[in-house]
Amino acid sequence: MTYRIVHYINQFFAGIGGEEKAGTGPESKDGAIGPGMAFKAAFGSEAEIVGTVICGDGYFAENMDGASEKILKMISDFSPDAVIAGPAFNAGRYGTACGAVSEAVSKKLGIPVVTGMYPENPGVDMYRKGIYIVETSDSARGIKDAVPAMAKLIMKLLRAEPVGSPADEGYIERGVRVNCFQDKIGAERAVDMLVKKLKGEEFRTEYPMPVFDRVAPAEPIKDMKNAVIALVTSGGIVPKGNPDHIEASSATKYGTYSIAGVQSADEVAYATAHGGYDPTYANTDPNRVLPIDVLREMEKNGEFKKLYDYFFTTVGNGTPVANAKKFGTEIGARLKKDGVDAVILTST
Amino acid sequence: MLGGGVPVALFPFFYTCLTNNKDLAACLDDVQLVEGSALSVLKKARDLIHSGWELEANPLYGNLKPSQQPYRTLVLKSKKGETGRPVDRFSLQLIESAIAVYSDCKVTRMPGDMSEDIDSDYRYVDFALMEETLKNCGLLRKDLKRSAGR
Amino acid sequence: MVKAIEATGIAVVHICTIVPISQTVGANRIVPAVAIPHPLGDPTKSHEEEKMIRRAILEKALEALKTPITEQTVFN
Amino acid sequence: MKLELMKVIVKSVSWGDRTEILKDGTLKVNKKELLEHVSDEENLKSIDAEIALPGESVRITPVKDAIQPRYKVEGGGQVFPGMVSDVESVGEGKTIVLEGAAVITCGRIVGFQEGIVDMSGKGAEYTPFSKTCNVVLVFEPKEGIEVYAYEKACRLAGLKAAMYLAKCVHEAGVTPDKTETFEIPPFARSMKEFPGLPKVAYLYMLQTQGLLHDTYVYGVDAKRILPTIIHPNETMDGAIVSGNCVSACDKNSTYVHQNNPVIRSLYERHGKDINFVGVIITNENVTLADKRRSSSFAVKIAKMFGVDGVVISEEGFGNPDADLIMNCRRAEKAGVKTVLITDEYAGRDGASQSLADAAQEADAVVTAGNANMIIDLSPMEKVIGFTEYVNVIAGGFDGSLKPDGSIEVELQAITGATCELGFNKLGAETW
Repeated sequence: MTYRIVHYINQFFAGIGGEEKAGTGPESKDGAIGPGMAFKAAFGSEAEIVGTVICGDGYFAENMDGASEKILKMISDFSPDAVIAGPAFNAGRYGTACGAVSEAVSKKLGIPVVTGMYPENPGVDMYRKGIYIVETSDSARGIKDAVPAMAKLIMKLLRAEPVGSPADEGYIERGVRVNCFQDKIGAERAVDMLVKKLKGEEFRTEYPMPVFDRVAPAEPIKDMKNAVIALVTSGGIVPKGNPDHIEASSATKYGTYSIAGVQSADEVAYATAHGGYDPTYANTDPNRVLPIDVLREMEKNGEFKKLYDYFFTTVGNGTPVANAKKFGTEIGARLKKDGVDAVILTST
Repeated sequence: MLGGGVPVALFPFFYTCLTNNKDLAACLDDVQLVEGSALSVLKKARDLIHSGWELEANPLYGNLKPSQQPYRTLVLKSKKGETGRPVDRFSLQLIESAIAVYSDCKVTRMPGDMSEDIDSDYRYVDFALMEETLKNCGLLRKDLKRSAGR
Repeated sequence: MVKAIEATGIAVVHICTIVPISQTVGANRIVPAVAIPHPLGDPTKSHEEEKMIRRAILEKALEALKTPITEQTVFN
Repeated sequence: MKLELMKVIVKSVSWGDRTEILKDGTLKVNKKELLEHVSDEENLKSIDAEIALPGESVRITPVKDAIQPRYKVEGGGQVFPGMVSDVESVGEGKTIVLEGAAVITCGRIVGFQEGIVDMSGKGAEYTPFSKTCNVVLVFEPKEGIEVYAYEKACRLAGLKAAMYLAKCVHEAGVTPDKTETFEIPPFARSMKEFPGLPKVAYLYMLQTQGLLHDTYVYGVDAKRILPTIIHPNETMDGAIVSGNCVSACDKNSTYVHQNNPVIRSLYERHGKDINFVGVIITNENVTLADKRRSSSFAVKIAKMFGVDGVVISEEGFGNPDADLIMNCRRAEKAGVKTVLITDEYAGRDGASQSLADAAQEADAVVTAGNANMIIDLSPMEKVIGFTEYVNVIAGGFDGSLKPDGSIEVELQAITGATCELGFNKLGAETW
């Protein structure tokens, strides 16, 4: 039989336009477009690209939930057997979109999906755990290698054949531990490793500790008196009534709320949405978590110039790392754009 | 907050025990019997830690999977004569990561889920693993006798 | 979240109760807080005393933001 | 100290009139005499013995311990000191080893006990004891006996049987097939030997959580010891004995203590790449204070040795992960480079965090595999032991019993599958 495949691409690869057209909303076309032609060639008669779903990167980034839903609907309308997204190479927003669409396809449609990205694409860290992301070069010049690798992997998944190691199949590590027999027994491997470590030679740990990846410390604030400071919390303080329904744990969203003119996070207007601790203390005086009262005083004293007009809030309790990272990236981008100099982040 | 705890003359601590193991609870002087799963015991311990108690022993088992052993017993201590103590960060970190491990399990085995002969063995082993600690803390009133005849 | 914000180049100070967790999530400037249910307050104290505690922590936080560092630093 | 292991290669086992080794490598065992020798009427209602050979369609369960038959013919003390022999120190002289043979003890100490040894099929690939010719002792306890007394009775019977077999073979007259010599000089000399080579010790963690999780050193319950120094040769004479019945895949059986592969590997590199100066044993207790005391003390001994590096091996999982990481951290902080051996509990899908603790300093880790991996064990023609565990499996929590009689279980149920002494070739990779 011929498998039905839907291809997801952005406005650029669809030939609609570059950055100026990034606001293009989701649309759906029959058959293959752009890089889809290369996939078509790679699939031969085994699979067919029945449709292409397109969305502008800017549109997707600004309307993630809504866009994702629309795109998913367009994809499922083709009743596909599998989906391929991208490849996105090193395009950050495109990568994030491909990752998000792929994850949604995998979770909600339950059919095989493969995308492709350059390892440093931010979409990789956000989505690698749940989906297969084929490693590509950093620019569209790498399409020649990316297409056959992605096509091969999606065909394997469609045929329900066992998928091999990342090195064998060309996908980026998903962080899944798989047992395998080595050439030597563990004790010999350990002594080999120790000898190398003592000699200062290179060695490879068999179990990398959970990622302690670091971000270099940002430059300090040289002129605090002229600094704009933003307040962020993972302690779940929200306007009373929790208008955005931030979850009490394992949060999937964060809230952005204006505090322009607010002098204190008082118990009348604010409360906690956090489900991980006794909420009494935070509810009696939300300033204990979101210290607006004292920050306003300090602002008045001129200790710093201005408290940024919005605060960002989520619940840190049990929130998946990928979500937290996504929140941080989005919050950071907005603060950067608005010229914020520093962030005070409070956690319980 | 828990009021009691057994004063031990030689040590400046009160000790208390949280468990969902009824056999063990029957052998102790100061104990809070928790209804529910091992995870409930951990969460109850977290409450105590927030009010100033410290863990005496590591909250995870050695060699028994959280999804396997329905029982859990924890010993906590509190310094005598101190109120409003700051939260012990190390205990809190341990209990939070233990809660994370337990919450990660796809299966939660409740007391009584297994047949009685298996369940009673789990209760016995839970007891046995804490026996030494309970003795040292002066909490143990009597030994649990368990027959292996089967 | 801390890391992702700092990745944009904006300095972040993390006020948190469990320092080891903050270290694990990769915060660079860390200021320890009071306790989990009330990181920047203490319900056993009067309102004014509480605000003093809160102010002390926030002043330390501003100090941390002004301090050049090369690695993870806890400002005690 | 110098120890010669006189190895007699055992290629098969069968019952006979006399316990001896035949020229073709068959170990003949007088079953009646063996059973009389290990009988314990006070604690055990019955003991039976069976033979299980590599390749046979046989399943042994629930396995408690595996022991290699050894007997000292020269030098102080006798094998398994403090357990079935006097407390005199061992590790010098000559010891007979029945290589390729094992005594397997099989008894249901607690109802949920796992421990499967399959002599053929898929499961056989994972357990070291599918490759040994096994004399299996099957126990039933006396009515009303306490669990700890039952565990002890099984433990001692297994050790007695192993010593009996080697002793009989020796007394029947035997020429060893090969002799291996192990020697490390006294500290005063060893510290000066091989200038230019890094000094290395082995930090050997013993499971000591409590009943059914214990390890004994010269008969002393290791949870009551302060970390101490032991000569590597002492382990070869059975100075360390397992009383551990829980977590089949990563409990260290007495057999692997006797044949500790870390010690063997360090000996192999001794004088070539490293100067192997000794072994430090430490425990894995439950209280936080005990953990800190032992870790601090063990690393202090390493510092007193002035070693450049240590291999650290774990036993079990869960809270012992905290000991492993603490030992690593403290050693690295003291300037002693570490390599750790552990196994993983990453979930059936391999996506969960493998260890309960972590540290940046732990940058050199060897893994013995993910114990949560699912394996299908095909039905066997014969089962030695008790099938209760299989019934627990049928409860659907730990695995499942399929209609064709095969069992789907986690690797954890297989004896020695993810041995954290690094006994096997199994490892794990990130995919």
